[in-house]
Amino acid sequence: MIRAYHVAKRYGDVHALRDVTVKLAKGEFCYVTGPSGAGKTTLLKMLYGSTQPTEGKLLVGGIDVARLSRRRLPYLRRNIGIVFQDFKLIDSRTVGENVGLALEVLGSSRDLINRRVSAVLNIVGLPGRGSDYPPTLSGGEQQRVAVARAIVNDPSILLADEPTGNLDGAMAIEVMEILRAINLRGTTVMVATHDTGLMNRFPYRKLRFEAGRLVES
Amino acid sequence: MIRAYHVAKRYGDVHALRDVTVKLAKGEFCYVTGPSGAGKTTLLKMLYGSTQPTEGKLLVGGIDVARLSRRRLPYLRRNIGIVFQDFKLIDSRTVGENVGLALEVLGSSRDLINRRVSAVLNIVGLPGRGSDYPPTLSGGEQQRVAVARAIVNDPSILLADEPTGNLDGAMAIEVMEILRAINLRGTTVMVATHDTGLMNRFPYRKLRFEAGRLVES
Amino acid sequence: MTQRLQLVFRRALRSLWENAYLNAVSAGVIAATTLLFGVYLSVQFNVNNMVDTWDKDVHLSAYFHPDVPEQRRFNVRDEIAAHPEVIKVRYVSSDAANLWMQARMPAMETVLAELGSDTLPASLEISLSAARANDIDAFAGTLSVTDFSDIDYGQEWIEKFQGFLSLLKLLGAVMGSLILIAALFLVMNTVHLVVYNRKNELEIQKLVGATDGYITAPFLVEGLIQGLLGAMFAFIGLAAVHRLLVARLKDTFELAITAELQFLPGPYIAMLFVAGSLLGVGAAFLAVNRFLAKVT
Amino acid sequence: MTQRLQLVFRRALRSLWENAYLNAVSAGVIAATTLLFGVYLSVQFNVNNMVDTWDKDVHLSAYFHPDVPEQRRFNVRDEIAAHPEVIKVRYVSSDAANLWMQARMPAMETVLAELGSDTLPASLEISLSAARANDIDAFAGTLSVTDFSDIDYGQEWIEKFQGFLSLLKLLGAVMGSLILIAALFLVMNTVHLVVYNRKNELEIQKLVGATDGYITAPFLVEGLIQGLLGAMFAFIGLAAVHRLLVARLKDTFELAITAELQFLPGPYIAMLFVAGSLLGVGAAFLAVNRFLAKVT
Ligand SMILES: Nc1ncnc2c1ncn2[C@@H]1O[C@H](COP(=O)(O)OP(=O)(O)OP(=O)(O)O)[C@@H](O)[C@H]1O
Ligand SMILES: Nc1ncnc2c1ncn2[C@@H]1O[C@H](COP(=O)(O)OP(=O)(O)OP(=O)(O)O)[C@@H](O)[C@H]1O
Ligand SMILES: [Mg+2]
Ligand SMILES: [Mg+2]
Repeated sequence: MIRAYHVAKRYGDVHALRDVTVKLAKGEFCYVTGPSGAGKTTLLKMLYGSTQPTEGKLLVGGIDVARLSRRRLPYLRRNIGIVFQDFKLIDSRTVGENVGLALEVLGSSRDLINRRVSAVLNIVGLPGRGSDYPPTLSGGEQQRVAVARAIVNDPSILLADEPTGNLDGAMAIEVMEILRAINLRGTTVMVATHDTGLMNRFPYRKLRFEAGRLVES
Repeated sequence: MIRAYHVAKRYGDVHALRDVTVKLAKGEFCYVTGPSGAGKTTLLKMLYGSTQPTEGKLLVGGIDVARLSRRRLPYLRRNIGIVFQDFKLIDSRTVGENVGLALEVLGSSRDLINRRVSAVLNIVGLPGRGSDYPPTLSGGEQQRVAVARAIVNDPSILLADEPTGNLDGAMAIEVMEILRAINLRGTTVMVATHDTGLMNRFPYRKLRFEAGRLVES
Repeated sequence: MTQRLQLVFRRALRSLWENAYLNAVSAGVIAATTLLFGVYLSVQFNVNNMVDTWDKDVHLSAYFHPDVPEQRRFNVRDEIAAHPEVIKVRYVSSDAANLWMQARMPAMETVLAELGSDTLPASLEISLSAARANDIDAFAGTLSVTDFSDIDYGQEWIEKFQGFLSLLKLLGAVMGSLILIAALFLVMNTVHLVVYNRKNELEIQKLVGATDGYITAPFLVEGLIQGLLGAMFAFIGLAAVHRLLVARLKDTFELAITAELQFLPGPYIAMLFVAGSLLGVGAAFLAVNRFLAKVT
Repeated sequence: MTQRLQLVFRRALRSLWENAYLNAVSAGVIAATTLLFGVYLSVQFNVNNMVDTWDKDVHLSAYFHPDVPEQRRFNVRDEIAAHPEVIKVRYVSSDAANLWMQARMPAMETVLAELGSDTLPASLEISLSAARANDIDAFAGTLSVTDFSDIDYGQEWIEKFQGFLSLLKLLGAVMGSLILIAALFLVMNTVHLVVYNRKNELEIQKLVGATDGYITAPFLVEGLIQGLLGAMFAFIGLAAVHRLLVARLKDTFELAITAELQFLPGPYIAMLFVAGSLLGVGAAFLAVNRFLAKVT
C-alpha cells in the first residue's frame, strides 16, 4: 500500500527525513515513533501530498505522490483519513458539519451524511455534541472529533498524528480500540505517537525515527 | 495564593465546574487531573481571567478575578505564566519574538529581552531556534516554545495546561524538571495533565476532577 | 446534478449570511462602480442626443442687401431650398425682424419705433441637416455675394462649443477611468478578503479531499448575487438622480433642455446588470484562484 | 519614554510593511475621500469667489429719454454716483452705444450707419456693490422715471442663475455627503480588516499581559501615516486636476473665467491634511476599540 525508496526531506538546512526506505502492506497497522522533531509529522504530510519529498520515490496505493497533479490530489485524499496533530477543525462549523465535510466533498446525500455522522460521533464518545461548535469543546473532545472525521468515510488508509495526546488513559485506550477495529476491516493504519504505554498495550510494528533517520522498522 | 469558594461555571446547559472549593498556598505545586471534559482548562481559564465563574468566589493573589476591571486585568496576567493547551503562538512572529513578547509588554529593555530569551530557549532544548517561525516547528517543539514563553519573566504563578501532551517520555521529564526548578524558586505551579506516569514520577498534590466536580484534592 | 447545484446555492447563501458585512461592502462597491458607469453612459447618451438634434438644426442667417427687389428675394429662397442639405428656409421680412428685435431689447422699443420699418434688413433663415463646422463654412461659400450683405452663422461659437465638449469628454474619460480602476481594485480587494477570512476553512476543505471546483463554485454564486444586487442599487440610484435633475431643471429653465434629458434605454440598463455581474463573478473567480494557487 | 515611543513606531512600521496591501488600500481610500473633499472645497471656494466678484460687479443700464438735455444727464449721473451702494457710474453717449452695437452685430453695420447717431439712446452704466437680486430691485425703484425710458438689469437672468447655483449646491451636497458616508464606511472597514487580520496576534498579546494602550498605540501611528499619505496623494491629484482644467479652459475661452479659477489657499490645504489624519487615526481607534471590547 505504501512504499518509500530512499526518501529524504529537507527544509532549508533542516534535514527532517534522511534516506527512508520502508514498505507497508495493505491492511497493516504500524506506529511511527521517535522523539520530538524526529520527522514523524513530515512523513505523514508527504503521504497525503501536503509536501513533496526532496529526494527518493514515495508511492501511496501505487500512485507517486511527488508526481501527482494538483487536479488529481483531491481524489487521493478521499481515500485517506487523517487525524491532524493540531486537529484542524473549522471553528465556524458545528461538530456535525466538520465530521460530515469528508462525506460532503464526495457528493454523498444529506441523508447518508446525517446517519454516518451520528454513528461515528457515538463511536468516539460524543453523542449529541453534533450541534456544538469546536471552540466550545475541551481539548480532548476536539481530538475525538478529529478522529471521527478521519473515519467517517471508511478510508482505505488512516493516518493519525498523535491522536491521543490530549486524552486521559481510559479514553486513549478507547480511541486505540476504534483504530484497531477499523484496521480489522481492512484499512491500512499508521499512528504517530509518543505513548509507550499504549504501544505496549497494543503491540504492532514500530517505525522508530531519530533526527530524520529510520532506526527501527 | 489561590482560593476558590464554591466556584461553579456553566456554559448554557453544560456544567463545566460545580461547587469547587480549594486552597493553594504560595509556592505549592499541584496537578489538575481528570478525564477529558472534566473542567481542567476551565479552571485555569478562570484563574487568568479569560472567563468568569458563574457562582462563587475566586481569589488569585488576594485579587477577586470576577471583580477585576478590564483595565487591571493585564497587570494580573503579568504575574502569571501560562502554557496553553493549544500553544497560542503568533505564526507571523519568530520564536524569539514570541517568547520575548511576555517581557516586551512589561517594557523591558531590548537587551534584557535578548538575554532572557536565549537563556530560556536553551533551557527548553531549542537553542538557536529563536529566528524560526512557529509553523516550521514540530508539534513538540511548539509546545516547548510555549513553555519557554511562560517562564521567561519569572512569574509568581505558573499555569500549564497539558504541557507534555506532544512530547516523548524523555522530553516530558525534562519539561517537568524545568517546572520543578521554577517551583523551587518560589513560584506556585499548577499543571493540568493526563499523564499518570509523570504524576507518579513527580509526586505532588493532585486535584482530580470528574464531570466538573472536585473528587480528590 | 440538481442536488449538487442546491448544495452550491445553500453554501453560497450561508457564506453571504455569515460574512454579511464584507458582502455588503462588496455589493456596495459594485453598486458605486456600476452607478458611476451608469452616470457615464447617461451623460454620453444625452450629450450625443443633444449634439444630434443640434447638428440637425444648424441655422444660417443670410441678410439681403436692402436694394435687392422682393421678387428676387423669393427666387433666391427657392433656389436655396433646392439644395439637398437644406432642410428648411424661412424668409424673414424687415418688419418681422424689427418686431423680434423689439421683443428682445425692450429698452430700445421707443427708439426703434421712431425709425420706421427699414431698420433691420430682410433675411433668410436657413436650416441645414447633419452639418458640422466645416460643412457650414462650405455651404456659406456657395451663397451669392451680390444678393447678401452679410451671412451670420456663429462659427466661433460652434468651435468654442465643440472645444468645450471635447474638454468635458477628456475630463470624463480621465476621471472615469481613474475611478473605474480604483473601484475594480476595491472590489477585488473586498472579495479577496472574504476569501482570506475563510482561509482556514478552505485549507481544511482541501485537506479532506475537496476539489477546486467544490471550493470555487459557491464564491462564484456569491459574486453573482453581489453583482446583481449592486447593479440593482445602481439602477435605483441612477433613476433617483435622473428624477431629481429633471425636476430641478424644469423649475430653473422652463423650456430649455428638459425635454431632451432622457433616461437610459433598456439595452443600456441591461449592460449595467451585465457589468455588475461580471464584476462580482470575475472578482470572485480571481480572488479564489489566487488563493487556491497558494494552498496544497 | 523615548524608548517606548521608539518601540511603538517600530511596531507600527512593521505592521505597515507586513500588511502592505491592506494599508495601501486604506491609504488609497483615504486619498480618494480627501480628494473628493478637496474638490468640494475647491468648487465651493471658486464659486464663492466668482459670485463675490459678480455680486460686486452687478450692472444696471438706465436708458435716458431722448429728450432729456445733456446737462441734466450729467447732473443725474452725479446724483446717482453719490448713493453709497454705487461703485461706479459711466455715461455712455448715443454715439458710443452705436459703435458698441456695430461691433457686436456686424450684420447690421450698414443698416446702422445709414440711420445716424440717434439710433441707440444714451445711457448710464451703473455698478452696484454687494448687491443681491432684491437690492437691485430696490435700487432700480429709486431712479426717477421721468429721466429714463427704460432700466435694464437682467433680473430674470440673475434669478435663473441663482436657481442654477442652488441646484448645483443641492446636488453637490447630496452627492458629497453620500460619497463621504460611503468613504468613511470603507475606511472604517479596511482598517477593521487590518485589525481583524491580526486578531490572533492581538488576542495572544492580551493573554500575556499587554494593556489596551500597548495594543492600540501602533495602530494609531499606522492610521496617522495612512492618513498623511492619503492626504498627500489627494493634494497631488488636486493640483493635477487644477492644472489640467486651467490649461484646457485657457484654450477654450481665451479671456473668460480662467483668471478666476484659483487653487486652494494654504489653510484649506492644511485642512485636507488634518482631515486625512483624523480619518486615519479615527478609523484605527474605532476599529481597535471595537475589537478589544470583544476580547478578554
Ligand atoms: N515547514 C517547515 N519548514 C522548516 N522546517 C520544518 C518544517 N516543518 C518541520 N520542520 C522541521 O523538521 C523537523 C521535523 O519536524 P516534524 O514535524 O516532522 O517532527 P515530529 O517528529 O512530528 O515531532 P513532534 O513529535 O514534536 O510532532 C523539525 O526539526 C522541524 O523543525
Ligand atoms: N466556551 C465554551 N462554551 C461551551 N461549553 C464549553 C466551553 N468551554 C468548555 N466547554 C465545555 O465545558 C466542559 C469542560 O471543558 P474543559 O475544556 O474545561 O475540559 P478539560 O478538563 O480541559 O478537558 P480536556 O482534558 O479534554 O482538555 C466540556 O464539556 C466542554 O465541552
Ligand atoms: Mg509532529
Ligand atoms: Mg483542557
